[in-house]
Amino acid sequence: MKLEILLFGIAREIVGSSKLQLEQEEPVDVKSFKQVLQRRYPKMNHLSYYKVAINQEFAEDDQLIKEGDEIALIPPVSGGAF
Amino acid sequence: MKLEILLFGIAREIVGSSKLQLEQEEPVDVKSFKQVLQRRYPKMNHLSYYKVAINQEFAEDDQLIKEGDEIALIPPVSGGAF
Amino acid sequence: MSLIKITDATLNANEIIAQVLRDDLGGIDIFIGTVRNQTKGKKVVRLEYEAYRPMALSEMNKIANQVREKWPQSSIAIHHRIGILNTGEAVVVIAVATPHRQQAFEACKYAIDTLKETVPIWKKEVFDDGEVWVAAHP
Amino acid sequence: MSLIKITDATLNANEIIAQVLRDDLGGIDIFIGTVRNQTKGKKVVRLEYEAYRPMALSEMNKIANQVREKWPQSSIAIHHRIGILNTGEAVVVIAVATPHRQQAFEACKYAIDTLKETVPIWKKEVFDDGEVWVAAHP
Repeated sequence: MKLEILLFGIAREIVGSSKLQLEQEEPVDVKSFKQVLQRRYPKMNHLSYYKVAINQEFAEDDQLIKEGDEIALIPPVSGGAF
Repeated sequence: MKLEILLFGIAREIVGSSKLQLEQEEPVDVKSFKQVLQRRYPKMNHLSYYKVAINQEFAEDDQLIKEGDEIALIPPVSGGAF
Repeated sequence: MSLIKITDATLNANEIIAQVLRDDLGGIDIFIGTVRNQTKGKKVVRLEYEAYRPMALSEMNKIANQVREKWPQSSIAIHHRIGILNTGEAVVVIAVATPHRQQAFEACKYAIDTLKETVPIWKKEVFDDGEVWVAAHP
Repeated sequence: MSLIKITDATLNANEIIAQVLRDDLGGIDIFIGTVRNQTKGKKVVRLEYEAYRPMALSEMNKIANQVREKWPQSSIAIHHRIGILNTGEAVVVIAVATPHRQQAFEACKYAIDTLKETVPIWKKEVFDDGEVWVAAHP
Protein backbone atom coordinates (compact mmCIF):
# COMPACT_ATOMS: atom_id res chain seq x y z
CA MET A 1 0.00 0.00 0.00
CA LYS A 2 1.01 3.60 -0.54
CA LEU A 3 1.37 5.74 2.59
CA GLU A 4 1.31 9.53 2.64
CA ILE A 5 3.06 11.06 5.62
CA LEU A 6 2.79 14.64 6.83
CA LEU A 7 5.92 16.18 8.34
CA PHE A 8 6.30 19.11 10.69
CA GLY A 9 9.02 21.11 12.41
CA ILE A 10 12.37 19.40 12.71
CA ALA A 11 11.05 16.22 11.01
CA ARG A 12 10.11 18.27 7.95
CA GLU A 13 13.61 19.73 7.86
CA ILE A 14 15.30 16.34 8.26
CA VAL A 15 13.31 14.79 5.42
CA GLY A 16 13.43 18.01 3.36
CA SER A 17 9.75 17.98 2.51
CA SER A 18 6.39 18.53 4.22
CA LYS A 19 4.93 15.41 2.59
CA LEU A 20 6.46 12.00 2.04
CA GLN A 21 5.23 8.96 0.15
CA LEU A 22 6.30 5.47 1.23
CA GLU A 23 5.51 2.17 -0.45
CA GLN A 24 4.85 -0.33 2.31
CA GLU A 25 3.75 -3.93 2.55
CA GLU A 26 0.72 -4.27 4.71
CA PRO A 27 -0.03 -4.67 7.50
CA VAL A 28 2.42 -2.46 9.41
CA ASP A 29 2.20 -1.24 12.98
CA VAL A 30 3.52 2.09 14.24
CA LYS A 31 6.67 0.57 15.70
CA SER A 32 7.73 -1.11 12.44
CA PHE A 33 6.79 1.99 10.49
CA LYS A 34 9.12 4.08 12.62
CA GLN A 35 11.94 1.56 12.07
CA VAL A 36 11.49 1.74 8.30
CA LEU A 37 11.48 5.51 8.47
CA GLN A 38 14.60 5.72 10.63
CA ARG A 39 16.49 3.38 8.28
CA ARG A 40 15.59 5.62 5.37
CA TYR A 41 16.25 8.90 7.29
CA PRO A 42 18.95 8.07 9.88
CA LYS A 43 18.90 11.70 11.09
CA MET A 44 15.50 10.97 12.66
CA ASN A 45 17.51 9.09 15.32
CA HIS A 46 18.92 12.46 16.45
CA LEU A 47 15.51 13.57 17.73
CA SER A 48 14.97 13.21 21.47
CA TYR A 49 11.73 11.42 20.50
CA TYR A 50 8.84 11.72 18.12
CA LYS A 51 5.31 10.39 18.02
CA VAL A 52 3.13 9.21 15.19
CA ALA A 53 -0.43 10.41 14.70
CA ILE A 54 -2.96 8.42 12.70
CA ASN A 55 -5.98 10.37 11.50
CA GLN A 56 -5.07 13.24 13.83
CA GLU A 57 -4.88 11.11 16.97
CA PHE A 58 -1.71 10.07 18.79
CA ALA A 59 -1.05 6.39 18.00
CA GLU A 60 0.40 3.62 20.18
CA ASP A 61 3.33 1.47 19.01
CA ASP A 62 1.13 -1.56 18.29
CA GLN A 63 -1.53 0.33 16.35
CA LEU A 64 -1.92 -0.83 12.73
CA ILE A 65 -1.62 1.58 9.84
CA LYS A 66 -4.13 1.08 7.05
CA GLU A 67 -4.24 2.35 3.49
CA GLY A 68 -5.81 5.81 3.35
CA ASP A 69 -4.88 6.72 6.93
CA GLU A 70 -3.58 10.25 7.48
CA ILE A 71 -0.14 9.64 9.00
CA ALA A 72 1.82 12.46 10.66
CA LEU A 73 5.17 12.62 12.40
CA ILE A 74 4.94 14.61 15.62
CA PRO A 75 8.34 15.74 16.87
CA PRO A 76 8.48 17.21 20.42
CA VAL A 77 5.92 20.01 20.70
CA SER A 78 6.74 23.57 21.67
CA GLY A 79 8.14 22.57 25.02
CA GLY A 80 9.51 24.27 28.09
CA ALA A 81 9.75 28.03 27.64
CA PHE A 82 7.12 30.28 29.31
CA MET B 1 -7.35 64.74 73.51
CA LYS B 2 -9.68 64.96 70.55
CA LEU B 3 -9.76 61.94 68.21
CA GLU B 4 -11.04 62.00 64.65
CA ILE B 5 -12.17 58.62 63.37
CA LEU B 6 -12.83 57.63 59.77
CA LEU B 7 -15.64 55.17 59.15
CA PHE B 8 -16.27 52.89 56.20
CA GLY B 9 -18.82 50.36 54.98
CA ILE B 10 -21.04 48.85 57.63
CA ALA B 11 -19.29 50.83 60.40
CA ARG B 12 -20.20 54.08 58.64
CA GLU B 13 -23.81 52.95 58.43
CA ILE B 14 -23.94 51.95 62.10
CA VAL B 15 -22.55 55.25 63.26
CA GLY B 16 -24.47 57.18 60.63
CA SER B 17 -21.51 59.28 59.57
CA SER B 18 -18.24 58.89 57.71
CA LYS B 19 -16.35 60.87 60.36
CA LEU B 20 -16.63 60.78 64.12
CA GLN B 21 -15.07 62.93 66.83
CA LEU B 22 -14.40 61.49 70.28
CA GLU B 23 -13.07 63.29 73.35
CA GLN B 24 -10.69 60.88 75.07
CA GLU B 25 -8.34 60.99 78.05
CA GLU B 26 -4.86 60.01 77.02
CA PRO B 27 -3.19 57.63 76.73
CA VAL B 28 -5.49 55.05 75.23
CA ASP B 29 -4.62 51.80 73.51
CA VAL B 30 -6.56 50.23 70.65
CA LYS B 31 -8.29 47.72 72.90
CA SER B 32 -9.68 50.35 75.28
CA PHE B 33 -10.60 52.58 72.36
CA LYS B 34 -12.72 49.78 70.87
CA GLN B 35 -14.44 49.28 74.24
CA VAL B 36 -15.34 52.97 74.47
CA LEU B 37 -16.62 52.87 70.92
CA GLN B 38 -18.73 49.77 71.45
CA ARG B 39 -20.31 51.25 74.59
CA ARG B 40 -21.27 54.30 72.60
CA TYR B 41 -22.38 52.36 69.48
CA PRO B 42 -23.64 48.98 70.75
CA LYS B 43 -24.51 47.91 67.20
CA MET B 44 -20.76 47.64 66.54
CA ASN B 45 -20.99 44.41 68.56
CA HIS B 46 -23.06 42.91 65.74
CA LEU B 47 -20.07 42.94 63.40
CA SER B 48 -18.27 39.62 63.03
CA TYR B 49 -15.09 41.64 63.77
CA TYR B 50 -13.43 44.88 62.85
CA LYS B 51 -9.90 46.20 62.94
CA VAL B 52 -8.46 49.59 63.73
CA ALA B 53 -5.94 51.34 61.52
CA ILE B 54 -3.66 54.04 62.84
CA ASN B 55 -2.11 56.27 60.21
CA GLN B 56 -3.20 53.84 57.49
CA GLU B 57 -1.57 50.79 59.07
CA PHE B 58 -3.38 47.95 60.83
CA ALA B 59 -2.87 48.37 64.59
CA GLU B 60 -2.45 45.78 67.35
CA ASP B 61 -4.64 45.80 70.47
CA ASP B 62 -1.87 47.19 72.68
CA GLN B 63 -0.82 49.99 70.33
CA LEU B 64 -1.23 53.48 71.79
CA ILE B 65 -3.31 56.12 70.05
CA LYS B 66 -1.82 59.61 70.11
CA GLU B 67 -3.32 63.01 69.40
CA GLY B 68 -3.25 63.78 65.69
CA ASP B 69 -3.22 60.13 64.61
CA GLU B 70 -5.46 59.20 61.67
CA ILE B 71 -7.76 56.54 63.15
CA ALA B 72 -9.96 54.37 60.94
CA LEU B 73 -12.38 51.56 61.64
CA ILE B 74 -11.87 48.67 59.24
CA PRO B 75 -14.84 46.32 59.11
CA PRO B 76 -14.36 42.99 57.28
CA VAL B 77 -13.03 43.69 53.78
CA SER B 78 -14.70 42.56 50.60
CA GLY B 79 -14.45 38.90 51.48
CA GLY B 80 -15.22 35.58 49.89
CA ALA B 81 -16.98 35.99 46.54
CA PHE B 82 -14.92 35.39 43.34
CA MET C 1 -0.35 54.99 34.03
CA SER C 2 0.31 53.69 37.51
CA LEU C 3 0.90 49.98 38.21
CA ILE C 4 -1.22 50.26 41.36
CA LYS C 5 -4.52 52.01 40.87
CA ILE C 6 -7.97 52.53 42.39
CA THR C 7 -10.42 53.95 39.90
CA ASP C 8 -14.08 54.64 39.19
CA ALA C 9 -13.58 53.86 35.51
CA THR C 10 -14.05 50.57 33.65
CA LEU C 11 -10.98 48.34 33.92
CA ASN C 12 -9.24 47.48 30.67
CA ALA C 13 -7.32 44.19 30.89
CA ASN C 14 -5.26 44.89 27.76
CA GLU C 15 -3.90 48.12 29.23
CA ILE C 16 -3.00 46.41 32.49
CA ILE C 17 -1.32 43.52 30.68
CA ALA C 18 0.71 46.00 28.64
CA GLN C 19 2.01 47.48 31.89
CA VAL C 20 3.66 44.23 33.02
CA LEU C 21 4.89 43.04 29.64
CA ARG C 22 8.66 42.79 29.36
CA ASP C 23 10.32 40.78 26.66
CA ASP C 24 12.54 38.93 29.15
CA LEU C 25 9.39 37.53 30.77
CA GLY C 26 7.66 34.58 29.12
CA GLY C 27 4.52 34.03 31.18
CA ILE C 28 1.78 36.37 32.31
CA ASP C 29 -1.02 35.31 34.58
CA ILE C 30 -3.98 37.64 34.96
CA PHE C 31 -6.77 37.34 37.46
CA ILE C 32 -10.02 39.22 36.94
CA GLY C 33 -12.67 39.32 39.64
CA THR C 34 -16.11 40.13 38.28
CA VAL C 35 -19.47 40.94 39.80
CA ARG C 36 -21.55 37.77 40.05
CA ASN C 37 -25.28 37.91 39.50
CA GLN C 38 -26.10 35.94 42.63
CA THR C 39 -24.98 35.21 46.19
CA LYS C 40 -26.32 32.10 47.87
CA GLY C 41 -29.07 31.91 45.26
CA LYS C 42 -30.19 35.52 45.71
CA LYS C 43 -30.12 37.76 42.64
CA VAL C 44 -27.64 40.63 42.85
CA VAL C 45 -28.81 43.77 41.04
CA ARG C 46 -25.59 45.74 41.43
CA LEU C 47 -22.64 46.18 43.77
CA GLU C 48 -21.22 49.23 45.44
CA TYR C 49 -17.53 49.30 46.31
CA GLU C 50 -16.06 51.78 48.73
CA ALA C 51 -12.36 52.21 49.57
CA TYR C 52 -10.29 53.78 52.31
CA ARG C 53 -8.28 55.00 49.41
CA PRO C 54 -4.84 56.01 50.78
CA MET C 55 -4.60 52.90 52.96
CA ALA C 56 -5.93 50.65 50.20
CA LEU C 57 -3.26 51.98 47.83
CA SER C 58 -0.63 51.48 50.51
CA GLU C 59 -1.74 47.86 51.10
CA MET C 60 -1.85 47.19 47.35
CA ASN C 61 1.68 48.55 47.07
CA LYS C 62 2.78 46.25 49.89
CA ILE C 63 1.40 43.25 48.00
CA ALA C 64 3.22 44.30 44.84
CA ASN C 65 6.47 44.68 46.78
CA GLN C 66 6.01 41.28 48.42
CA VAL C 67 5.45 39.69 45.00
CA ARG C 68 8.54 41.34 43.54
CA GLU C 69 10.54 40.10 46.53
CA LYS C 70 9.18 36.53 46.57
CA TRP C 71 9.37 36.12 42.78
CA PRO C 72 12.50 37.95 41.62
CA GLN C 73 12.31 39.52 38.15
CA SER C 74 8.51 39.54 38.33
CA SER C 75 6.46 42.49 37.14
CA ILE C 76 3.03 43.19 38.65
CA ALA C 77 0.08 45.56 38.25
CA ILE C 78 -3.04 45.71 40.43
CA HIS C 79 -6.07 47.81 39.47
CA HIS C 80 -9.21 47.91 41.62
CA ARG C 81 -12.43 49.53 40.62
CA ILE C 82 -14.79 51.19 43.11
CA GLY C 83 -18.20 52.85 42.90
CA ILE C 84 -21.30 51.25 41.42
CA LEU C 85 -20.82 48.13 39.29
CA ASN C 86 -23.26 46.00 37.35
CA THR C 87 -23.12 42.21 37.18
CA GLY C 88 -20.47 40.90 34.79
CA GLU C 89 -18.19 43.92 35.19
CA ALA C 90 -14.57 43.60 36.35
CA VAL C 91 -13.86 44.70 39.93
CA VAL C 92 -10.19 43.88 40.15
CA VAL C 93 -7.51 42.99 37.64
CA ILE C 94 -4.13 41.64 38.73
CA ALA C 95 -1.45 40.89 36.13
CA VAL C 96 1.86 39.24 36.97
CA ALA C 97 4.60 38.52 34.46
CA THR C 98 7.48 36.18 35.32
CA PRO C 99 10.23 34.40 33.39
CA HIS C 100 8.35 31.07 33.55
CA ARG C 101 4.68 30.31 33.89
CA GLN C 102 4.50 28.41 37.19
CA GLN C 103 5.76 31.49 39.04
CA ALA C 104 3.17 33.67 37.32
CA PHE C 105 0.31 31.47 38.56
CA GLU C 106 1.71 31.30 42.10
CA ALA C 107 2.39 35.01 42.34
CA CYS C 108 -0.98 36.05 40.93
CA LYS C 109 -2.81 33.71 43.30
CA TYR C 110 -0.78 35.07 46.21
CA ALA C 111 -1.67 38.62 45.22
CA ILE C 112 -5.44 38.12 44.99
CA ASP C 113 -5.58 35.98 48.15
CA THR C 114 -3.69 38.66 50.09
CA LEU C 115 -5.67 41.53 48.56
CA LYS C 116 -8.90 39.99 49.77
CA GLU C 117 -7.54 39.85 53.32
CA THR C 118 -5.72 43.13 53.72
CA VAL C 119 -6.92 45.81 51.31
CA PRO C 120 -9.57 48.07 52.89
CA ILE C 121 -12.21 47.99 50.17
CA TRP C 122 -15.79 47.10 51.03
CA LYS C 123 -18.55 45.66 48.96
CA LYS C 124 -22.26 46.19 49.37
CA GLU C 125 -24.51 43.78 47.50
CA VAL C 126 -27.76 45.31 46.41
CA PHE C 127 -30.73 42.97 45.90
CA ASP C 128 -34.26 43.74 44.77
CA ASP C 129 -35.40 43.64 48.38
CA GLY C 130 -32.49 45.11 50.31
CA GLU C 131 -28.74 45.35 50.58
CA VAL C 132 -25.91 43.93 52.67
CA TRP C 133 -22.26 44.72 53.36
CA VAL C 134 -20.49 41.49 52.46
CA ALA C 135 -18.74 39.55 55.26
CA ALA C 136 -19.70 42.15 57.87
CA HIS C 137 -21.88 39.83 59.92
CA PRO C 138 -21.08 36.53 61.65
CA MET D 1 -15.59 34.17 17.12
CA SER D 2 -14.62 30.64 18.01
CA LEU D 3 -13.58 29.71 21.56
CA ILE D 4 -10.80 27.54 20.16
CA LYS D 5 -8.68 29.20 17.52
CA ILE D 6 -5.36 29.02 15.71
CA THR D 7 -4.52 32.25 13.93
CA ASP D 8 -1.79 34.23 12.21
CA ALA D 9 -3.15 37.49 13.64
CA THR D 10 -2.18 39.32 16.84
CA LEU D 11 -3.98 37.92 19.88
CA ASN D 12 -6.28 40.33 21.70
CA ALA D 13 -6.72 39.37 25.38
CA ASN D 14 -9.79 41.57 25.85
CA GLU D 15 -11.65 39.79 23.07
CA ILE D 16 -10.76 36.38 24.48
CA ILE D 17 -11.80 37.41 27.99
CA ALA D 18 -15.13 38.65 26.62
CA GLN D 19 -15.73 35.18 25.20
CA VAL D 20 -15.66 33.47 28.61
CA LEU D 21 -17.41 36.17 30.62
CA ARG D 22 -20.73 35.09 32.10
CA ASP D 23 -22.35 36.98 34.92
CA ASP D 24 -22.82 33.83 37.00
CA LEU D 25 -19.02 33.40 37.05
CA GLY D 26 -17.00 35.48 39.50
CA GLY D 27 -13.38 34.67 38.68
CA ILE D 28 -11.45 34.64 35.44
CA ASP D 29 -7.87 33.49 35.18
CA ILE D 30 -5.98 34.24 32.01
CA PHE D 31 -2.62 32.88 31.00
CA ILE D 32 -0.60 34.56 28.27
CA GLY D 33 2.54 33.00 26.91
CA THR D 34 4.84 35.50 25.26
CA VAL D 35 7.99 35.30 23.19
CA ARG D 36 11.01 35.73 25.44
CA ASN D 37 14.05 37.57 24.19
CA GLN D 38 16.49 34.90 25.29
CA THR D 39 16.94 31.17 25.83
CA LYS D 40 19.78 30.02 28.05
CA GLY D 41 21.38 33.43 27.72
CA LYS D 42 21.24 33.50 23.92
CA LYS D 43 19.38 36.40 22.31
CA VAL D 44 16.26 35.36 20.39
CA VAL D 45 15.57 37.54 17.36
CA ARG D 46 12.18 36.05 16.50
CA LEU D 47 10.21 32.83 16.71
CA GLU D 48 8.44 30.84 14.07
CA TYR D 49 5.45 28.71 15.05
CA GLU D 50 4.08 25.96 12.88
CA ALA D 51 0.96 23.87 13.54
CA TYR D 52 -0.51 20.60 12.32
CA ARG D 53 -3.66 22.63 12.26
CA PRO D 54 -6.58 20.13 12.24
CA MET D 55 -4.97 17.95 14.91
CA ALA D 56 -3.92 20.96 16.99
CA LEU D 57 -7.50 22.25 16.95
CA SER D 58 -8.76 18.80 17.88
CA GLU D 59 -6.31 18.56 20.82
CA MET D 60 -7.20 22.10 21.96
CA ASN D 61 -10.88 21.13 21.88
CA LYS D 62 -10.10 18.05 23.97
CA ILE D 63 -8.45 20.25 26.61
CA ALA D 64 -11.45 22.58 26.67
CA ASN D 65 -13.81 19.61 27.08
CA GLN D 66 -11.66 18.19 29.88
CA VAL D 67 -11.72 21.54 31.68
CA ARG D 68 -15.49 21.84 31.35
CA GLU D 69 -15.82 18.31 32.71
CA LYS D 70 -13.36 18.68 35.61
CA TRP D 71 -14.61 22.15 36.60
CA PRO D 72 -18.38 22.15 36.09
CA GLN D 73 -19.89 25.50 35.06
CA SER D 74 -16.53 26.68 33.78
CA SER D 75 -16.15 28.59 30.54
CA ILE D 76 -12.90 28.41 28.55
CA ALA D 77 -11.29 29.89 25.44
CA ILE D 78 -7.89 28.97 23.96
CA HIS D 79 -6.29 30.97 21.15
CA HIS D 80 -2.88 30.09 19.74
CA ARG D 81 -0.95 32.20 17.32
CA ILE D 82 1.33 30.75 14.64
CA GLY D 83 3.67 32.19 12.02
CA ILE D 84 6.47 34.65 12.72
CA LEU D 85 6.46 36.39 16.10
CA ASN D 86 8.72 39.03 17.59
CA THR D 87 9.88 39.05 21.20
CA GLY D 88 7.24 40.32 23.62
CA GLU D 89 4.30 39.20 21.48
CA ALA D 90 1.62 36.83 22.79
CA VAL D 91 1.78 33.27 21.47
CA VAL D 92 -1.05 31.73 23.42
CA VAL D 93 -3.93 33.10 25.47
CA ILE D 94 -6.05 30.85 27.67
CA ALA D 95 -8.97 32.31 29.60
CA VAL D 96 -11.01 30.32 32.11
CA ALA D 97 -13.99 31.67 34.04
CA THR D 98 -15.40 29.79 37.03
CA PRO D 99 -17.81 30.59 39.86
CA HIS D 100 -14.94 31.03 42.34
CA ARG D 101 -11.34 32.00 41.81
CA GLN D 102 -9.44 28.93 43.05
CA GLN D 103 -11.02 26.82 40.32
CA ALA D 104 -10.09 29.40 37.68
CA PHE D 105 -6.40 29.20 38.64
CA GLU D 106 -6.41 25.39 38.74
CA ALA D 107 -8.25 25.02 35.46
CA CYS D 108 -6.11 27.56 33.60
CA LYS D 109 -2.91 25.93 34.85
CA TYR D 110 -4.21 22.51 33.81
CA ALA D 111 -5.03 23.85 30.34
CA ILE D 112 -1.61 25.39 29.62
CA ASP D 113 0.30 22.43 31.12
CA THR D 114 -1.68 20.01 28.93
CA LEU D 115 -1.46 22.21 25.85
CA LYS D 116 2.31 22.20 26.08
CA GLU D 117 2.33 18.38 26.11
CA THR D 118 -0.29 17.44 23.57
CA VAL D 119 -0.97 20.17 21.02
CA PRO D 120 1.07 19.69 17.83
CA ILE D 121 2.52 23.16 17.43
CA TRP D 122 6.24 23.63 16.99
CA LYS D 123 8.49 26.51 17.75
CA LYS D 124 11.70 27.46 15.99
CA GLU D 125 13.90 29.97 17.79
CA VAL D 126 15.87 32.19 15.46
CA PHE D 127 19.14 33.68 16.76
CA ASP D 128 21.58 36.02 15.06
CA ASP D 129 23.79 33.03 14.26
CA GLY D 130 21.33 30.24 13.55
CA GLU D 131 18.08 28.63 14.50
CA VAL D 132 16.78 25.66 16.47
CA TRP D 133 13.53 23.72 16.79
CA VAL D 134 12.83 23.86 20.51
CA ALA D 135 12.89 20.60 22.48
CA ALA D 136 13.68 18.56 19.38
CA HIS D 137 17.09 17.42 20.56
CA PRO D 138 18.12 15.47 23.66
